[in-house]
Amino acid sequence: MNAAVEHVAFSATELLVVAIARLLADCRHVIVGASSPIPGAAALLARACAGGVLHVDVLGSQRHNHFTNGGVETFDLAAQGRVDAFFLGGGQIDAEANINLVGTGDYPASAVRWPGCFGSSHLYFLVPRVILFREEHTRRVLVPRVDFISAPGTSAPGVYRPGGPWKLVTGLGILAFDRQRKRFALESVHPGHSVEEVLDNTGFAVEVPPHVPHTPSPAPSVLALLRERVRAEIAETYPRFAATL
Amino acid sequence: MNAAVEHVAFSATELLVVAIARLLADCRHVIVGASSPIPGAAALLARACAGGVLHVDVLGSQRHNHFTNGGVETFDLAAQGRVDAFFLGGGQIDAEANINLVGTGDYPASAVRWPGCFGSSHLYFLVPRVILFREEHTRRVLVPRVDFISAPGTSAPGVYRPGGPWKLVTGLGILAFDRQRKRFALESVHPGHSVEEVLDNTGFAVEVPPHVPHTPSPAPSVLALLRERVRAEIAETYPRFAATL
Amino acid sequence: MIVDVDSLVSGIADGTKLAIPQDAAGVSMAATRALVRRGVRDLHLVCVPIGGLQADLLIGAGCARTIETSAVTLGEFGTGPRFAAALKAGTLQILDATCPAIHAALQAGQKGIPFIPLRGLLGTDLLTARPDWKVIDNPFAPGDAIVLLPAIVPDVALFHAPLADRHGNVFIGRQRELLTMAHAARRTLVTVEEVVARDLMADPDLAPGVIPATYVTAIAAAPFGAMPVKFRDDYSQDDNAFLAYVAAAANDAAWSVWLAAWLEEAGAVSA
Amino acid sequence: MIVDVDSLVSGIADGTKLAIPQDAAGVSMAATRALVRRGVRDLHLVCVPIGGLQADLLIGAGCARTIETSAVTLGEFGTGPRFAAALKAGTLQILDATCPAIHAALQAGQKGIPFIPLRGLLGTDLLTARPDWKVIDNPFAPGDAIVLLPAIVPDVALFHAPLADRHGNVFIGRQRELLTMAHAARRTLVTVEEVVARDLMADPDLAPGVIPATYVTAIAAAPFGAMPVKFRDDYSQDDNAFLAYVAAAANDAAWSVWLAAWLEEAGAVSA
Repeated sequence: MNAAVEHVAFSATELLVVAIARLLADCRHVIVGASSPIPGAAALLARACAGGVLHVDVLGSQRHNHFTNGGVETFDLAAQGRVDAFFLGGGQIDAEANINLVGTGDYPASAVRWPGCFGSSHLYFLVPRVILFREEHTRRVLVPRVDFISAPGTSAPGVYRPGGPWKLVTGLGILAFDRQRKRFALESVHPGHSVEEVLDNTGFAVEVPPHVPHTPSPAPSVLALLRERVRAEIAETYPRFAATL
Repeated sequence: MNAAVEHVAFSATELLVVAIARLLADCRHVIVGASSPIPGAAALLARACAGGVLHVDVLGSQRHNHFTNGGVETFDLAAQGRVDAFFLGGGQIDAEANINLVGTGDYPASAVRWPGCFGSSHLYFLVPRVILFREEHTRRVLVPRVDFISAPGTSAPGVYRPGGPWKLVTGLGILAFDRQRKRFALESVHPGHSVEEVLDNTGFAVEVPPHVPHTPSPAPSVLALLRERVRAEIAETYPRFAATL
Repeated sequence: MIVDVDSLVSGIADGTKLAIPQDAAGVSMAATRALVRRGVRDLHLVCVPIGGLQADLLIGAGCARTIETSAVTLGEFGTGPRFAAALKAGTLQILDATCPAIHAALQAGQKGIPFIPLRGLLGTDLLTARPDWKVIDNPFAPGDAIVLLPAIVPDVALFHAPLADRHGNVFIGRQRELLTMAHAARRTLVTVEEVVARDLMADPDLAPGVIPATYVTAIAAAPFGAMPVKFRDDYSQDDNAFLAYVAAAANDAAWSVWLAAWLEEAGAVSA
Repeated sequence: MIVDVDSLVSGIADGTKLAIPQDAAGVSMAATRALVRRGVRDLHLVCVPIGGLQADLLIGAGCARTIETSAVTLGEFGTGPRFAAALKAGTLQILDATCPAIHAALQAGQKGIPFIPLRGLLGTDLLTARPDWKVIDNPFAPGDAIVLLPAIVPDVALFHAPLADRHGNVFIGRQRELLTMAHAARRTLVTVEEVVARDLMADPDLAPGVIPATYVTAIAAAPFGAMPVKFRDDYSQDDNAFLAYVAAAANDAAWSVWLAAWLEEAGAVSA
């Protein structure tokens, strides 16, 4: 309150990158899957902030990918328990954090077909902190019940499952998933958005605590790191994305 | 009969190398295990005679070993069905071609302990032509029944077993194993030895056909190949053995 | 062993179970064109572990009857359009999978074992869609359900690599799944940027990244043979080619025109 | 990450399940001496897939309670003499195995799966001696009996490699089982001939033969650290050292003298 707060303008994308990087602060090893520029930048930013202690592998990168055992290494590494965080998306995500990467309508003749499950049906079980990331926050995406379960949010007792959903980050806010109670709670709303907007655009019930903070704005020093070092690093894999930072 | 036969003196070792190489003539891929100088030289000789069509991997060699997937590759390759011939030894070999690489007496406190099973318990099942090679041909080695079955000579119907024992090569002769009838038959006796000598030194019954030929003497051209090219090639892995050729 | 691209693909008969890599690992678009030109039919594609332009094109050209894959994606250009259309039309059998399942099943093929277990999968609709996958009680820990996958043994593995030598050794660098594919498959066909005179196995620095000749059935030189797909640091994805592909693939008439034009192109694939 | 040899082995507590490679792959005799000096006890040795001088010496020095191996051999010098003596005396628990079983069980550890099937083994006395291996009916082909091996997850993998860099990347070349060991083990300790300044992962030719730093707990420089065991093309086996070892190991009194002398040597292991 006493100190003058320095204000630096930032984009919605920058807010997301910084917010996700914050979630990765105490991880030892983070893997970022294909076609994931924002999580990729976030992981590299977390690494830059951690002073090099954090191992990051960005699939699709040559420089920021240390795998020497082929495509299987991601999954073996996760199954060994060495991966702390991973990102998954979803054409649909439902109230119990089930995700659908396959399509809508009657499988297999899907009305809308998405690419497929990728590694979700395995990694969702094994990585302790799976961050669901989907920029679009609408009732089309956040549905009561997915049409196809690529990976279930929770499992019956007795199922080997050291991992699962941890947070859901969207263009409107951050939700936390409670695995015991099988439901999402609203954790923060991004600046410029409101709790009402989140609820209006979510197709299922979400717990809302009495006070929902705004997702913190990026600190100027972190923004500087993002715009210089991380922007240069992520450009190798996502040149057009880097140009927008 | 008409042509004058050229005579070149050869050692007992050279006879063995050439005799084994002859067995490998129509193979596509032969692997030679550790501590196997005579089979190693034989495989390299067979390759030289085949004009390069035959793949040979000599374990322990850098130059004549093409594996790039570590120690497991030998076994994977055999399980894929790509290996035509492999060599196994045995502290004991019995009438039904069971082999013992573990020891004599009460296991595990063996009276005499040998190194162990190595890959035999797997490869004996998978490689179509396993050549048992043991220079010592005595009743101590060729016993009625082994004390420990590292790998069985035959298996019950229904057991997955594309491979098994094919020949037994010793310092006295060559025996062929009949998997249906579960017994060895004498195929040839090395020059300077007799059928009686073989039978006297074998601890189990062997079928003896009416006429048992001598193992053919090495042709001069083959001996020349062995003493020049193959001797140089095997020297990389077995320098002292090569010096004796 | 060193042949031209047309001879290379002559070994891929109708009905072949054909393993192909993901875009980042080295996709032989040169061989794909030769294969479509020849009019191959009824392929069972095994995408290791996902398919891209190559798979979508083979489906669109009517060459594939079945696809086993964890996804078909053109990256930022979305789901493979001919793949999605074929599924909707019911003209393509899909064996949906998840990346580690394809890797593990291929490793089982490599090891000559009939099956391999995999964690995860329980409670997914994927498991329901794959009756060829079995759930058993872990014999080492009763009460612990686990999925068993049958081994994948492709008839042919087909991919693009940077270098080969005249002995048939192929350098793949860190793209280790190509080695697993070659080990698991009965036959392996490779296009390469360059065939070199030196022995790749003789260089102790390069040898760790080599598939030895034992596993390689035939090799064809095809410079820029992955285009318009990105290939290592050698060349980037041709975005304009992808845009043209996606636009044409959106409807059947435009697609036929695009395909005919692509098949007539003589040189490197420019889509 | 880069430490001295004594610090390196300080991470190997009594009772550790310790994976060690076969001689040809790179054996850390330097770390072995430090370990014996420290008086480690009750090791469970996992030989990948066979043991040599290192295993025999650890047994002879009273450091091992259990050994899981497909053989203990000094090559042309025969069965490991202290290994054979300990078995006869009943002071060593033996888990006899076969090479592909150790490789496969370690690969199961690497893949985080609880077990893996393996062909062969049926009808052997090995199977009788290993009640921890189970025979099941192949769920994909009733009537086809097959052996399941539980995964091996070593506490520590310990080996010797040619190069490491300051980031913790270790170059192993074609000795791929070292990578499997590092993936499967909870911690990996490595001695190397040389620690280099450059980044080994940045060289696209060398990278395929590298274990990335993720898997590597600590590294110590130990030039000639495999002696008297052969190490790649760098140095040959010291036959005189082996002869002296075998002679001393033949009886308990001579062995104690040999061991005390060996432990007092300061520099590279010359046995």
